[in-house]
Amino acid sequence: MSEIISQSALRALAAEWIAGGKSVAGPARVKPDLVLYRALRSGDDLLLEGFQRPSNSIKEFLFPKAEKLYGYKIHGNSIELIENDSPEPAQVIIAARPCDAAALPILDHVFNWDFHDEFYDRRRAATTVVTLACSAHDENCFCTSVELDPGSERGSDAILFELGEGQYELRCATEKGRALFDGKTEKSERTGKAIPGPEKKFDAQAVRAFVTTHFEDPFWKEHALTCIGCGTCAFSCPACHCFDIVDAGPAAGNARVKTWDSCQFSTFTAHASGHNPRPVQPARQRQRILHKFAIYPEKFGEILCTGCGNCTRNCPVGLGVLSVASEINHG
Amino acid sequence: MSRIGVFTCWCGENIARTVDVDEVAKRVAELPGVRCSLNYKYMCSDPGQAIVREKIASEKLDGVVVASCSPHMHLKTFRKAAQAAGLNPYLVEMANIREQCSWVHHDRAQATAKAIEIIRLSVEKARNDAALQPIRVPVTRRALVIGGGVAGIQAALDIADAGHEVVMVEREPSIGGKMAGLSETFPTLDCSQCILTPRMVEVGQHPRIKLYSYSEVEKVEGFIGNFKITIRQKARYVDISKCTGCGECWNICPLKRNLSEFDYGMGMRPAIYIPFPQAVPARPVIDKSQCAKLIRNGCGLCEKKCKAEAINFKDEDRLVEEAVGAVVVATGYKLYSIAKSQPKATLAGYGEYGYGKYKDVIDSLQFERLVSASGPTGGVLKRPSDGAIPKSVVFISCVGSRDNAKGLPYCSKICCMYTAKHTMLYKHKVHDGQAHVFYMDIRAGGKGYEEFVRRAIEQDGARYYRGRVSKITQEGGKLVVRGADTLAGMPVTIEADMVVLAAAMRPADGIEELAQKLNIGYDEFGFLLESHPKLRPVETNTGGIFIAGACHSPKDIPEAVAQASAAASKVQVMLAADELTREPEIAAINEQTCAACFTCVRTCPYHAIERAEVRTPRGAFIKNTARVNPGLCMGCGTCVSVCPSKSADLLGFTDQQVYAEVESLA
Amino acid sequence: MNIGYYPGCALHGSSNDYEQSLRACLGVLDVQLGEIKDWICCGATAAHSLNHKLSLALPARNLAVAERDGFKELFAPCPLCSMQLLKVKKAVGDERVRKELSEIVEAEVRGESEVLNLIQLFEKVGAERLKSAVKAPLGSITGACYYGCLLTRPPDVVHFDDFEQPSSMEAIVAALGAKTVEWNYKTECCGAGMTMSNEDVVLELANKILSNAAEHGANCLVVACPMCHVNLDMKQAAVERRFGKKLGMVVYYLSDLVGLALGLSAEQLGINRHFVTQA
Amino acid sequence: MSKAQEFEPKIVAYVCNWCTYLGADLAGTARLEYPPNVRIIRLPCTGRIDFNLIIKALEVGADGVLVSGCHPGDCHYTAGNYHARRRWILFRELLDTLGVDLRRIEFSWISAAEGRKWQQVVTEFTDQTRELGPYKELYATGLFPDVPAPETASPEAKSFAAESELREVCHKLLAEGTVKVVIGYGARGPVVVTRPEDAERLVWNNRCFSNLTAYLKRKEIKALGKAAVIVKPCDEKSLVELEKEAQFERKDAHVVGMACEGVGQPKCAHCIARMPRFADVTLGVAAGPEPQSSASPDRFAALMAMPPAERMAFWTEEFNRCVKCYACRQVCPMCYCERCIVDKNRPIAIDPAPSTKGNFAWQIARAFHLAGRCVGCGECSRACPAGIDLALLNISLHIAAQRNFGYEAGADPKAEPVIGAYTLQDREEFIL
Repeated sequence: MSEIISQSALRALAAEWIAGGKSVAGPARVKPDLVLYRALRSGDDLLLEGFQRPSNSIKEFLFPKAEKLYGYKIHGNSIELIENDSPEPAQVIIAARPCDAAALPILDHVFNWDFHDEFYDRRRAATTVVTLACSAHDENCFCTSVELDPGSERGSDAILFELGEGQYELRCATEKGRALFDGKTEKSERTGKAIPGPEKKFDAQAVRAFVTTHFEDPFWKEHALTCIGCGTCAFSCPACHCFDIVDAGPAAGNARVKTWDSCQFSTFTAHASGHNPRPVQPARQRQRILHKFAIYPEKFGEILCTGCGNCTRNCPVGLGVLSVASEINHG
Repeated sequence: MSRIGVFTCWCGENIARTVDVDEVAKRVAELPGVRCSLNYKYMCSDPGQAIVREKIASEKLDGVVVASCSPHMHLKTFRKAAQAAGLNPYLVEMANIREQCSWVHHDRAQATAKAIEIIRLSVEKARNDAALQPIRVPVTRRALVIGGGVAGIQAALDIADAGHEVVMVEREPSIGGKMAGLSETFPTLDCSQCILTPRMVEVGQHPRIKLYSYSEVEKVEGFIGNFKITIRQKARYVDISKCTGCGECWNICPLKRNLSEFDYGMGMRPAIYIPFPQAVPARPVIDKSQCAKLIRNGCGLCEKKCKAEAINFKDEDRLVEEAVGAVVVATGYKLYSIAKSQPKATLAGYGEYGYGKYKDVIDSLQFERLVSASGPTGGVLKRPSDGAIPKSVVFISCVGSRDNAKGLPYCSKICCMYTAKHTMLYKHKVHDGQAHVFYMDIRAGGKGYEEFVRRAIEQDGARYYRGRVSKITQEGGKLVVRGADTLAGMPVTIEADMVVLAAAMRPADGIEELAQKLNIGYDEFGFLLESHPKLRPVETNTGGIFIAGACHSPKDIPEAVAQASAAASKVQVMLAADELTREPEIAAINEQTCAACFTCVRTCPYHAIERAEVRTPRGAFIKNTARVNPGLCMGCGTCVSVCPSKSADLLGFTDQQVYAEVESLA
Repeated sequence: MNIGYYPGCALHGSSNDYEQSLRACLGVLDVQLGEIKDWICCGATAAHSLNHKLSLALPARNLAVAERDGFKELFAPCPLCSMQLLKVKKAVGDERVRKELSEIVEAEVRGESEVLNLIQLFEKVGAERLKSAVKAPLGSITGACYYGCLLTRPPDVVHFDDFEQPSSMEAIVAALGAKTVEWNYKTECCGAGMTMSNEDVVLELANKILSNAAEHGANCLVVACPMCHVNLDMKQAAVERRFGKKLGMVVYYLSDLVGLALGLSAEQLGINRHFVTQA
Repeated sequence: MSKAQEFEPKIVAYVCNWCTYLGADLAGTARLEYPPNVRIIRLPCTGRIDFNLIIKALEVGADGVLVSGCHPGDCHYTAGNYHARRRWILFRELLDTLGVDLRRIEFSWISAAEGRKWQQVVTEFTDQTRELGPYKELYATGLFPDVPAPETASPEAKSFAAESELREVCHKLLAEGTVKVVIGYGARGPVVVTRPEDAERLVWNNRCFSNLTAYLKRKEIKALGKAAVIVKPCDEKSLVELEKEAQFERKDAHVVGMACEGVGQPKCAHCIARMPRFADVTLGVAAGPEPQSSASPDRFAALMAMPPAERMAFWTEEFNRCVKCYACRQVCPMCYCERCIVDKNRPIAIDPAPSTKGNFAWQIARAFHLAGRCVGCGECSRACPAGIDLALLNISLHIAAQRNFGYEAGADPKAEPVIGAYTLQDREEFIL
């Protein structure tokens, strides 16, 4: 016995949520060749097929690219801080990819291991993630190389499997998920399943072994020479979570703001003294791989990568985890 | 958090009338970084400044904002006050709540609100001010004086007598300028040459004055204290080092019928000549447009005759360089040319006076020559047409002056006086003659001036008509002058033998070009601009360059001389030390972040930024960079705007300060 | 050469002798005068003192008509008329004024065609051409060229010659083989404006002009303005009576002299219809 | 009108110290009244008035910005105002492309003697701004106008004939030690080859998008020694500008020019370059002859056809997607500053957070810094992960530089760069 829901019903439901004051995010076509997760304006905005995956990730709905931590006012010689404790509206992320959803537990760790990031947690609590299992993969997908697969339910509150003819099988993984769909589905005999994942493209353990032992290896210098040092990989990665804290001056309303940061920026670890422990791009590339395959796993026991392939898809010069990792593996 | 003191001024009623200064002081006290805020009747007064000094000390202020008038008025005043109290003067800002607030608004509430915002803006700037140290620049302790008229002579002698070397450049073959050509001077009627020529000789013989006659300033490089002047010595075809000035050459020269520039065409001179007997240097020059040898390789008598072998027909212009620390511009004036067609469209000329058509209509300088003892007529007043003694002469003042329709709007200032003088000189020479004067107003402000004019009228019987002349025609042998006597309210017709036009004073030819070379300002008429009409009357806006005499505005001799001495004293102050201090509000480049695109180098109007290299103490190359020459930078900040990496900044107006100002308006 | 022709009131009335003279001598020089259709008064004497807009609109219409008919040049033998037309040309430099005038006169005022006075017309023909065309050089004539007030004034409107010391007419007369004198009243007022209202002034002024010309050795006056002609020719007898002197100063239109030099007769040129004629 | 009654505009005036500030003082001395809305910020010279300041004023909520200085010829610093005028010409074009209402930003020449003009300009500008009302349209979002997105084909790789020749040449260059390193294209994207045998990794096909000259600025590449760089005719132009800006010397690099066979990028549609002009060696044959004139791209025309308010809405939508990953900056061969203006945090000229204002300020700065320098390689648009067609801004300034100063970046090594130069004839009909 399974429960199914049609595309139209799904759109209607999305519309209903929006009408009900929920903010609903999902894939939408922004340009002929650009699909992004973004706040949906209507049920019809929701894009369910005809693309590999959005070029961004769902992390921005829990870990925004810019988030006001607090505002401040200056009176005479004293400073008044204005806390930002506005309650988060309930939010649904629909048709997330498994490789996006799977990144949420990773973020949960980071934002809660020593210090609890109230902003993140508030959002997380208010968010329900409805995943859509993959029905295709491309040359850049490599979830199977990082212990995931196109049907993974990790991080999802509910997951949809395509049945064809615009029908989906719905499996609720959490109460949150259940609450969303109660009474909105039909019973059925049909069950869906994700497509088989892409063939394994590299051995994560081997990569980990390499990066921990080849810190000074010329490899880094060689392959990283073409990295131009932008933040595309990190910013389109579902799991990258480094942030910077900047002061937005009066023009931006006197606030202290948390913004995304990227280990590929030359300023990432620049010290006030002018010293920079990672003075050149190879060191920064190494850092990214090292963090994903060694440092994070050491701390939290899992790889800081879900194999979505966004970094490679978006990289202006064709680098990204897949390129580097497979190079490490197959020389 | 900074400790800014805000001092709001009432300026008596000027500010307090429209701005609620108590409210301002109260509200300002709450602004970020403000330590104390108070107001006072006259901040610029001694007690007012005392308050500022006291607060700086007692409140340990690290910044001061004076909310009063324009910084152009009193910024220096309060910077001095701050310095006296031990605060770096560049930590003082002014909030202009008078010129730009209380004086231009009447609604008290609005004006008060605006005043507060203006002050907030200044406080924000002050909070980001940095202590600056004045820049020291080495000084070449020599001066250049451009122009050898009475003003230039006075300035040169003053500076030289003070012990500094002076380089004087005079365009004409001799120094002396216009004054050398005058007959007598008002209001004393003493002989112009008698008082001037001794001074000229002094210049010629002064051990510390280097005279370049018949020369012009070709090029000016460098900056205050460190100018490099290129001088063009025009070919004079006479080697003045050999020439003894014996006069054989100009006596033997067969081409004697050339109009004399010095006599304004009233007399003649040879092709090789000294402009006038007392010329300094008393060395001749050959007019190459007239000399038969130079035109068609004929004659050459002078060369044969010259025992000193000083004649050199192969002579050419020479360029020489002089290093000086200061420059005095004293290029003097010329007369408004009355001839029909004027270079400038606004000057329509005075065809109705028939100048250039009737020989006996002349201008005032020509008249000076005709009555001058050293003049072409040996001081006997003969009219140009037929040499007859004119029994009736009409003097017309304001020819070109005070005439918006076809002349110049300004008053030439000296014409009333010299016209009165002319009537006297005339009367003294032609006892049975009658002088008539047409005038607009008589402007005789000056010591003994009014009395002088009265004398002309009462003792020497000059007839004054308040009115203009509409037309001069020639009938029979007479010049029929038709004009109006507006006081009598009737037309006047005078049959005169000669007419003298008091033409307006204009800056000498080429003044604009010179001003551009020196990079100093000039007004629409070409008169040079002083830095401040009242408080800095002899300075220009370009450091190290001063002005004296009629190149600045119409002046009589005493004024020109006074201004020359003033300029000279300014120069002496400058040359008193081996180095001088300059305002530190100049550009600075962060050489670490400079991308070395050198856009600033291309942009800088003063070529004050140069390409440079950053090297290790050991001299190893690190990177290229742009670098500012603090001696040259004038602080316009154009480099800041074109610098993509924002490595260029302008001290005193840093991005940090300006952004703070704008953001205070958020 | 086909030139637009604006006669103005005078040439079809009091001064038709002037027109006769023009047509005669221009005929010989084969300059065709294309009289512009239904031209109107230029408003010279009165309009400007009553209504500025009107004083522009009246000549503006004439100019517009001429331009509509495609005349690149418009010849106005009366200096008052030509000055009025030039006033329009100046005014329409301002686009708003141009539009407004065009609306008022219901025709596009472009202000592009060139306005010519009599002297300029002959300048167009060219001194050389005149010289070569001369059949009967005017050796016996010593003329005092009289410009009057409006040929050269106001300078910033008419931009013609030197308004205080003009000499263009002399050049043409010289080309005809006649002599001219340098005298003093070339540009003085002849009092035309007061011909009817205040004869005393007119006679006074006319006397000065005529006498000064005589004193400088002229045996005739040359004018290029119908008004001047009226005052100096028609009023000459009255002047002689008033000041008890004999002047007998023939007053020629410039075109008269040109005509004579080209070999036309006084009758053909209408000179016989002047008041003062050769004794 | 009622709006006028309740709304009082905020006006920021940047004025020069020697003319307009004194003019304003004179207005005071002469007691010439004007509205109290204006806040004067005194700078030494219009030359000092940076476009960032104008943007900042808008950011702090100014409804109108007035910029004023000495008349041409009057500049206290002789030429500051000429340089300013030239920048204003270009800056206004950029603002117009962004859909900023140009009536909100007024430029004027007011001398120290023109107190009355100051009064008049301020009064009129204040009244006009009051009429226009609060500047709500700025950063306005909500409308979703469409500008045709560029066709970004990423076709199947199809090698060009010259590929093998290219490999040979590069092999030789490395083998003979002419260069230490070759910057070229590999299967996935740019590659840096140091060993002769690795020359085999080089490809030359229809997917060779990148402008490799961008690598010349990178330390770690410089460190390797003399480089051979493979350039397409379009990329080559950046070398011309880089040389003018002292960032590149021919002796430092061996330029391997490839005749262009097209890489199916948006820029190709309006590119006329087919053959390299300055290369040390040129390989391959161009596909087709050089077109004579380059049409400005349709999508730019479409953008400019919109009413300004819609353009503004369009860009707001676009920039809202910007995540400040700086890919646009990093791929740009002309962006070589070691410390970018956005990384300067004292003062913060540009809000570093990817906020709407911050993104506008950033993209304006990026585009304007490229004014008259951008050679139109289109890498910024291609690299943007948010699909923002950034090249449109550069195109607007490219056209502006051509139209106003007859300057085309990358065309003529001798031509004087647009910024840092001026002529007395530069247009100023927009200046009061």
